[in-house]
Amino acid sequence: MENIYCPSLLKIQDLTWETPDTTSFRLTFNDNSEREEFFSLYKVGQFGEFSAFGHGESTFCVASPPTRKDYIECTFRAVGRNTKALQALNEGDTIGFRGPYGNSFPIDDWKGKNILFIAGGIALPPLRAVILNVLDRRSEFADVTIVYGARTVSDLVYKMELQEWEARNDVNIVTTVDPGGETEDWTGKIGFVPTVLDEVAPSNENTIALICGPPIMIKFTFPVLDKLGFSKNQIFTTLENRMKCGLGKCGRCNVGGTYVCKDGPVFRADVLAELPAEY
Amino acid sequence: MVISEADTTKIVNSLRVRAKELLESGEVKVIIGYGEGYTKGKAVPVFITDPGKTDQLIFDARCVNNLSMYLKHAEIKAMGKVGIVAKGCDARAINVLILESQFKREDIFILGVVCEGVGDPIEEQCKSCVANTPPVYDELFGEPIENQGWNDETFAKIEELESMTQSELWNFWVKEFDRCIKCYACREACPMCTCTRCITDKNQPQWVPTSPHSDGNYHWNLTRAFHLVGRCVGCNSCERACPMDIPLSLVNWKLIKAVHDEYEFIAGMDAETAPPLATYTEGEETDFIK
Amino acid sequence: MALSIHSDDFQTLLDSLREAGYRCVGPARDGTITKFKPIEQAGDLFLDEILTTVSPKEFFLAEHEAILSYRMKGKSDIELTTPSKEEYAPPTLVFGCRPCDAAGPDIVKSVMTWDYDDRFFLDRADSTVIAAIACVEADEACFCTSVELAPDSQTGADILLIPSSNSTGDTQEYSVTAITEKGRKLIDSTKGWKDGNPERASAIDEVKSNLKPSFDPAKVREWLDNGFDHEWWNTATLSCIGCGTCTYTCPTCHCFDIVDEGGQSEGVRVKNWDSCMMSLFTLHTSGHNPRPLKSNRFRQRIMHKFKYYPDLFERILCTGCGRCQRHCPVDMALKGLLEQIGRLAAETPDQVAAG
Amino acid sequence: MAEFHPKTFAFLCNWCTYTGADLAGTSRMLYPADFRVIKVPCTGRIDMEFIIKAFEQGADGVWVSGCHIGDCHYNTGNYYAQRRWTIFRQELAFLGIDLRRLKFTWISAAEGRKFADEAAEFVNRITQLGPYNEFQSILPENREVESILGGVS
Repeated sequence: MENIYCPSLLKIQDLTWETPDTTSFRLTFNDNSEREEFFSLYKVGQFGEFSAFGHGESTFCVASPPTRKDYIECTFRAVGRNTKALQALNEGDTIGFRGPYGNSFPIDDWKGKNILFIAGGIALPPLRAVILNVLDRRSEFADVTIVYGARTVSDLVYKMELQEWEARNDVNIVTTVDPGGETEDWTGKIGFVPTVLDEVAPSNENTIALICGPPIMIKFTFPVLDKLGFSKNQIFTTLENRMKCGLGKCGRCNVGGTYVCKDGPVFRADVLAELPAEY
Repeated sequence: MVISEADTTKIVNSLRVRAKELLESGEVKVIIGYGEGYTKGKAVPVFITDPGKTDQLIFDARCVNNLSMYLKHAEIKAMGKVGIVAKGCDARAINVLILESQFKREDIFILGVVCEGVGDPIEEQCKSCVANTPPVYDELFGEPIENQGWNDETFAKIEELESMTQSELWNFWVKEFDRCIKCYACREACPMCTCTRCITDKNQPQWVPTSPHSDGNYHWNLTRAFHLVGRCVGCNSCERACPMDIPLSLVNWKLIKAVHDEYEFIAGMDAETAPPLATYTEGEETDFIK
Repeated sequence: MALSIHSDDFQTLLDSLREAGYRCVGPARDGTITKFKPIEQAGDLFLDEILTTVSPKEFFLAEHEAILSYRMKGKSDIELTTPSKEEYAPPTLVFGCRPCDAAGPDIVKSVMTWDYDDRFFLDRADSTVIAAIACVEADEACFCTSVELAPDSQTGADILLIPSSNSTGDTQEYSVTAITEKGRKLIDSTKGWKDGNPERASAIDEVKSNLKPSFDPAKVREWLDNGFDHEWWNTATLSCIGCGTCTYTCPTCHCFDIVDEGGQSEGVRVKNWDSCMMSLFTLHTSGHNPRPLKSNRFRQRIMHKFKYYPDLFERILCTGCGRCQRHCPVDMALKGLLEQIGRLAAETPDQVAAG
Repeated sequence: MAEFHPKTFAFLCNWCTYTGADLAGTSRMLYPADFRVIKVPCTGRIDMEFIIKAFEQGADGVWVSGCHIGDCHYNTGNYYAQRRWTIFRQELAFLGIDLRRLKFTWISAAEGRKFADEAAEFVNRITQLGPYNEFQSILPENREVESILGGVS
């Protein structure tokens, strides 16, 4: 019988420092059949368990889309023991990975719709997979709008990609930093994400909104979306709870009777509203 | 002097009356005391907020738990001023907690009860009670009696162990600790375990292995006892809570005695004297440091 | 053909088990507690207690086990090894547990096969035979009859021994029923079993009739459906001290932790028992805790056992063994709490119906 | 059979004993070097966990040394340390740890000779005692313990 706790081995092909404490890995599978198996299953929004051996496992969303099948990417902030150990690794080093786990964003249902992404700080990575997936299949969707904010300019992740997206004429991107977090050469907006979203005022017509960010941002963004006429079944988000197995066995990530690792991490806002506040 | 049954009834009755007054006047928001347990013959902690329900309160030899551990719970702190029924060991624990700034003296109302010892048969540590009459209270229930004081019997098992060779002791403890399942009931039942994040729950680095293997168990039990040096009031809560019957009190009492022998200190007798490992006196000498 | 076994023949059974390649684990003394330990001598079996201190759960869900070992030659050359079934799941007979303990692994199996198969549990379940002994005694913590089990239920057992009225002092005769093929095979390949159908001890039926269900799990589940935010949780859980005793001694609690133990060159990834009663269980690295209060955690435990698990698998995650009450430092009786919930459910029928 | 070299740790206070070790070195004094020095700011900084962790990493002996009483760079650190070790040693003894494997000294920055002598005494003693098999027998098999030298935060 297969050992469901045994990870695949992935090599760090590329390492990018996003912020002083946040790193992105581009990872390649050591075993090609494992890569093929992964991509036969992987849908955008799913997560995995990433491990530095000797330190443990951490749950991150896969930050690259299923349309890019040579590698997977992840972005994480070094906070705990394992993430610190992962961050201490270099290009060429090997890590462990289990996944893909959980459900996904139903983007096939969104063909022909406008897509609005709202993200704060380190919460862009889970949405980045969707953004890239949508951009890789650009013709299938209508308008794409991205509202992304961070506390300071240096806290913005994917700075290179933000510029690329800005350069495209088929993406409407608005970046913002909290007041006081700007630099002299900052050309984006200054203000909190909910406020900026209010200014941008995207239409709710035929639009799907994806939102991911710190609880405080989410809390103040929902009323804005409401004001803009978005109903809860147009809004999607992705949850994180402490996990160990990712497989529905270890018993800690559930929100009420809903398992984030199996029924999530992606939730539509109206479904989420029905859940108890255990996340 | 032995407390008669009539006196016990008197104590319980006056406790109920006073508790009722305290709740009615709003001076305290909750009374923590003992009531009848679900299991026949067991007394359990009760939390009374309704002045009409103070008749639940009981006090007798079944009231073994050290209630002061609840004073550190967020749920209790959120309720407002607490009235607490305190035996000598509970009151001593309260003294230590006040000394360590866990809460202020004025945040609690102590209903001290004179206690001859708990358990049937009487628990070993009660035979060496140094606080049959609580050292701190707002109001005392029962006539003060003379403290038992340390009894040789309490230390007999410790002396027996100390007469063993180092290897025998090692084997004894490894075997005892091997039963540990890392449920941390010892920690949670202890009034003195106040860390918001226990050292065993810290993993950068992982000081205490969390696994319940021989090493993890030995390390945990060693650390637990050492963190109680000069703080442990010897109430036996940890050992009583241990589902695997590990004789934790032996280690605690060994250290209680060591602290007393070295520094003439007994924890919790007042809320002012600094515990021995948090202070020093000049001119102290040791023979093991060369 | 009816079978029996006499306690005088336990040694014969033990010897033949060894020959047949089985290890036998049974209730034995360990200091002042009783637990399931490897048994070589029939005299070491301690069958007099209503229930052992800990359940035989550890022979299915190890208290602590390696699920993976790693060796690193440098940071890029890593070798992973999964322990072999032979290492962690030797053929085993769990002898003399109570029907409530026998039911444990059977119930837990649902989650261990939920979309993904946990080989460590399943391999052990596969190579383990459970011979349960029906109860002739119960105490006030017992409530198997409230959770669809009984002092002589066959759930999860491969072999059921029913004490007979034929006992003298320390010896006891049992009638034997092979419930599963696995049980039948074990009986066929070992000695000590005899033909015969001794009369069932009347005490079993007395226990059964005295142990009336004290709550209705269906009603409890109905109340829990809407009771998540009920204030009852706050008051009922005040005395909980937040230790993990109830979960660690429970035959169905299966939540675990995964940690790495080791250094730069070699080490193991281990699975340890964990407990929803501890605040660290759900604590995010950010410091945020979805279940910050003990009432939240206690609710999770009851919800998991009597609502979430039944919702998912149509099984109650509880066998009514009562260990959580017996070992609770503050006598938080699960049975009593469920009775309270049962009463709350009865008080608020309209609310429940209205949903 | 290869000569046994014990694995030992020496927790040395930065201001006195570590400087004393420097002096022993610069004075070209000879002493056996079978110990790994871990420099700590003060003996008062040495948590009892350090010692257990050292044994957990397979140490055969642990040596703790700092300023003489009254000479502490922080005035009082070693007073606290002294009290802590007084009780801790008794606990270790009660729990069956071999106290011969633990050594405590006060060595000042000027006592290079004493450092060399005590180091020799320590290493010789532990060498004679041999590997601390008793403690190592409870360590899990096949795993190297997390390094005490890295990851401390």
